[in-house]
Amino acid sequence: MIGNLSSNLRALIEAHGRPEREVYLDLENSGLIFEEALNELLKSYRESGYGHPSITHKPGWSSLELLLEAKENLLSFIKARDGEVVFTHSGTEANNLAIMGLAKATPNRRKIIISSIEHLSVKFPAERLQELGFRVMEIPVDDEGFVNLDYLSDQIDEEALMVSVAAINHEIGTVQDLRAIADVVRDKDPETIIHTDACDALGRTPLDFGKLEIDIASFSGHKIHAPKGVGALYVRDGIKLEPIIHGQLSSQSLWPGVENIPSIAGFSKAIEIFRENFDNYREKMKNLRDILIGGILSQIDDAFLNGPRGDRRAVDNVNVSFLGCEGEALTVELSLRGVYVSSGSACTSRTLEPSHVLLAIKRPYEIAHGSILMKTSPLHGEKDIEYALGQLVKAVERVRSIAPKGVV
Amino acid sequence: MIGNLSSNLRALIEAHGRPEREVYLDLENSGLIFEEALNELLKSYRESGYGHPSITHKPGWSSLELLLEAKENLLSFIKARDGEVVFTHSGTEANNLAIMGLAKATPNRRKIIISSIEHLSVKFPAERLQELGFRVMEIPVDDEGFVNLDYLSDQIDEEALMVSVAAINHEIGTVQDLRAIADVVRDKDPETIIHTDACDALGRTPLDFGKLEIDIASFSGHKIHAPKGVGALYVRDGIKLEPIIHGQLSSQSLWPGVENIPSIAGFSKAIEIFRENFDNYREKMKNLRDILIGGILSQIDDAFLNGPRGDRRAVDNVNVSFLGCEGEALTVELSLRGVYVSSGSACTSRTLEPSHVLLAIKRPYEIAHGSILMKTSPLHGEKDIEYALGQLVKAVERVRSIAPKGVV
Amino acid sequence: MLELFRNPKNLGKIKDADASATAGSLACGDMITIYLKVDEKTEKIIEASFESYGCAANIAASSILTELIKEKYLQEAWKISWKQVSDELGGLPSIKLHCGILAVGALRRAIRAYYKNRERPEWLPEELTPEERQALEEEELMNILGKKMRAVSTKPSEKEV
Amino acid sequence: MLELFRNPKNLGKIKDADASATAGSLACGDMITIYLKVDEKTEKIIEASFESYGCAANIAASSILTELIKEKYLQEAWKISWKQVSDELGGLPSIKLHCGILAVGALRRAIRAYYKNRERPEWLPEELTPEERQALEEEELMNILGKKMRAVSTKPSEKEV
Ligand SMILES: Cc1ncc(COP(=O)(O)O)c(C=O)c1O
Ligand SMILES: Cc1ncc(COP(=O)(O)O)c(C=O)c1O
Repeated sequence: MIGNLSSNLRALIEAHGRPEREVYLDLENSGLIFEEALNELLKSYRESGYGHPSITHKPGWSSLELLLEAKENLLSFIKARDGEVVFTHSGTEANNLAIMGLAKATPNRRKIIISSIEHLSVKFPAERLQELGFRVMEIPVDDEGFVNLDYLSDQIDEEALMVSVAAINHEIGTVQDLRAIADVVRDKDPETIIHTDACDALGRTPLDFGKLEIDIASFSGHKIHAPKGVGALYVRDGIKLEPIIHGQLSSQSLWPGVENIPSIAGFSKAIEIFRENFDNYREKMKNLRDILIGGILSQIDDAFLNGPRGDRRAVDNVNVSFLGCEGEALTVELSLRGVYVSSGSACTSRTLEPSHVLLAIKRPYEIAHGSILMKTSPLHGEKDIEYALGQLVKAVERVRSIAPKGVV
Repeated sequence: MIGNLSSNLRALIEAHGRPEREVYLDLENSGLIFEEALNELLKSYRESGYGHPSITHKPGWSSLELLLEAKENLLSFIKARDGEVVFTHSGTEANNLAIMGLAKATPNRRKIIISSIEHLSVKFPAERLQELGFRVMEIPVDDEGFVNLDYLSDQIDEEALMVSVAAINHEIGTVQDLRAIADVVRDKDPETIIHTDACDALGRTPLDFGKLEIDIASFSGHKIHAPKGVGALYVRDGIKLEPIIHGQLSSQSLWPGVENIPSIAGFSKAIEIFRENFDNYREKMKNLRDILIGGILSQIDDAFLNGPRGDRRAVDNVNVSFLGCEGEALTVELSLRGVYVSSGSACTSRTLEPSHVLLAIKRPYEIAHGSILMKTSPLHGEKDIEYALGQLVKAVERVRSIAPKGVV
Repeated sequence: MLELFRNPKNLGKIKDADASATAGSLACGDMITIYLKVDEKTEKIIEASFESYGCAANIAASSILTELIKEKYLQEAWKISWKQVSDELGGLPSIKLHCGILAVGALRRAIRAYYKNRERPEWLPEELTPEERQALEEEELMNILGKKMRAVSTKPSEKEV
Repeated sequence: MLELFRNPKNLGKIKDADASATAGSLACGDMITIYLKVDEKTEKIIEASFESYGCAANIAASSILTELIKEKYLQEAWKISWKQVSDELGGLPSIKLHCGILAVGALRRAIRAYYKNRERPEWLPEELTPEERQALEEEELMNILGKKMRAVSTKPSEKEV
């Protein structure tokens, strides 16, 4: 973080001038928004969704209508046959509710099983539960991030409260085989609850909760170009959770406080857009992803792709390491060129350790530090990706030129 | 809740037709928004605040700038000399963080003292802590909702972790004497932490945290006509809290997950508007409040004002009970007439008990059930209030006409 | 349902009712009175009406119930369940089911009142039905709560697990 | 600071440097090499330069440090603290302070290197200064972590309190 000081920020921003083009690829950390979703949010603030959905008056009923529609939209997009949707204010909150809410509701089972590459909003709540006497088991993954099913199977017994594995890994794009994971778990103990963090999977891979034996799943609005301030938890019928935040009964007993209806309405719209353009968008993201990955690997020396390839990789995920090219410096260099990406380098995490995901797939530290994460989206065009690629080539060259020689 | 069923909602809404005028007075449950705040949100989504404020690129720095500005704005509006602001996604979350976060950080003190009329987002977290071995003491209030200072004083000792009293009560508008409360607490034990839920106080009464000995305070965006999805916790220097939600380090260690910068930017704008028009707005809200209260008490029989009068009452708060006129039926009748209010009646709370606030000020059940809560705002004009008053007179008459006779 | 709130059918007292009864109370926040005019010979309900202190669903439930029982024999009217009332309204949300129960409770009390000075027919059970019991329980609960509240000491209430 | 990242001063190797040293490592994610050209007689620094593998703050810190020490006596250069480097940059955020520490660590190692085959002056302490120790600790930590990682068994790691 360069200049985390109010006085410098203006200068920092102005120093950028006007780049030829701006391409925002840091969709991992914060999303772009569909203009249609933003309009839905606006309409909701101005016309129909500014009320509290539990109150008996017109703005309340209009808000309730938007809320119920949004729930239906999500349930039908993930093909759930039964179950309930709880809206939180973020994917982080949805994951916390899934894990801590389940542990509160079922305190007699005390083992929580997660993969070693889960998002920190799954990993940290699990670790928090350790302090309260739960045991956390981390299942190792292979070099591409796929969960070791044999080890998973060994861990399941009647002590196991839950298994949590993300449908798609946020950093390296591993598309897990949820079907196989569920089979392994059900086979050993049908009572163990299965949770999947699907924040990065929604819209990127087909989800069929009618067929998949998944009990709980988390989603995040800004990951599908919806407004910020909305996450969701799908909870299958019969699964009991306890709230982890307490307050006024809203229309949702699991997340108190007035629902953010305008953001929820925008989320609902984004779901519709993704559903209607599903194959199309997937094709587009994959195409852009492959242009970017292909270009990087062919034009830049000592560049490594992190995570799997082809159909086992998320359609939007590009994660590459450049040896001898420190990641955070590269994000700054690229920013000056109008290309916005993030890095898994040490500096942002306040420790010397790079991303636990890259370490879990056994990337050496020196490779992990030079990693850059980018995601393609239906909002990008080929020209954007070509521009980004061109700038990336120059930026890596420049950052490497600063480094002590003989490093690569 | 009439027709909590998707299929009926449309019909319900359409049955309203076009009333002569629409007046939204249910500002307790969900706010109206300043157009300027909405524009700020839009600008943030489209131009400068769509990034993640911890990431080192231009959209990240622009987002960080908005975040820091918003913190400064809030700190200066409440005249805090030191301290930090943590943004949550709601006032409910801010209250939960204040109470549960403090209990986690200071587990050796095990007594939590709240008034008997606190918002449920203060009361319920405190009660949740009881299950974990904390003791909760409720300080009684007088018939107008003012905290009994002698009882408060008796409860303070070196076991007392915190005292939590809302600066202004959300239901009956009691403006507490925070200065006196702080003196009583500090006098007995300078280490007891003082929290105030200031969600309803911001913009309605002068707050001077430079002078007041308050350690922690909660705020809510939609209560000052800002976008939804934003709350804030002020934490004085030296006060330690623990996070209650866990995840990725954001720029705020106490509330993980990406900050909702567009809503925060809108909140910041709303603060500016309230600050610039402070005296003006207060005068306006009070004037409208008095027209409404005066009109009701003079034109409707068996109507009672709940809460204090004059300057000891919040400038915007109108809470009245109509004997023999059930509250929820009245909200529906008023909705059909374009006037949107809420009721503290039993039906919304899933129990037979009406509002704990009205019971704490010793209103009989039959009066509590007929209570209606309305709030005036700078967005209302006199014509709005006169229209609402006229409709209220007719609506009460109609609802009473349905009730068994001899009831009043 | 809103239509029934707006223009309730059978609203108001029947002056020369043959039977009437109330369930609920002001303190409960819900109170329904049912009035019946009955043909002495056939035991058919000729006219039925209600008054209600309660939410919109309460009013709608009372209104539809009085519609349902018109021209019915008392024996048939007795059998109407809160479930039927709810169904007629297109399904009451769970939070509002007690409105249907209260309405049926009031009706059954009125039917019992009708037979107070008449011979009890066989179909009329001596024990209270669930709907009547629930009405009674709500009333009693409120009685107790009301007393408790009046007795509220000014001492701080300490709550412990 | 961004300006120094964009157009760093004193970037690159000095071919005929009288002393040079590196602090940090690739594995740490931060690595700075400092080159010095020193006037043998006066012990004044004639030329200073750096190379850096690290974030933008790292590069800016190295750049400003090499500016600061130019034309200074080695004894003066030795006394420059990470605090001064941070101040020169307008205050490094706490998360970036270690960049300043690393830069100073590299400089002090280079000064020590200069005196390796010369007589140690009095002002040069034998024990490591905090900045040098921190650089060393980071390097060692990474060594250990690196080894640990290579040794990572494929057994599921059980974490218990
Ligand atoms: C896999 C995964 N889980 C959870 C989250 C957290 O979602 P949010 O940013 O809405 O808190 C993210 C996004 O950052 C994610 O990628
Ligand atoms: C006094 C008080 N505290 C807390 C809250 C909760 O705030 P929010 O609606 O932002 O969760 C409210 C608002 O409803 C309130 O009036």
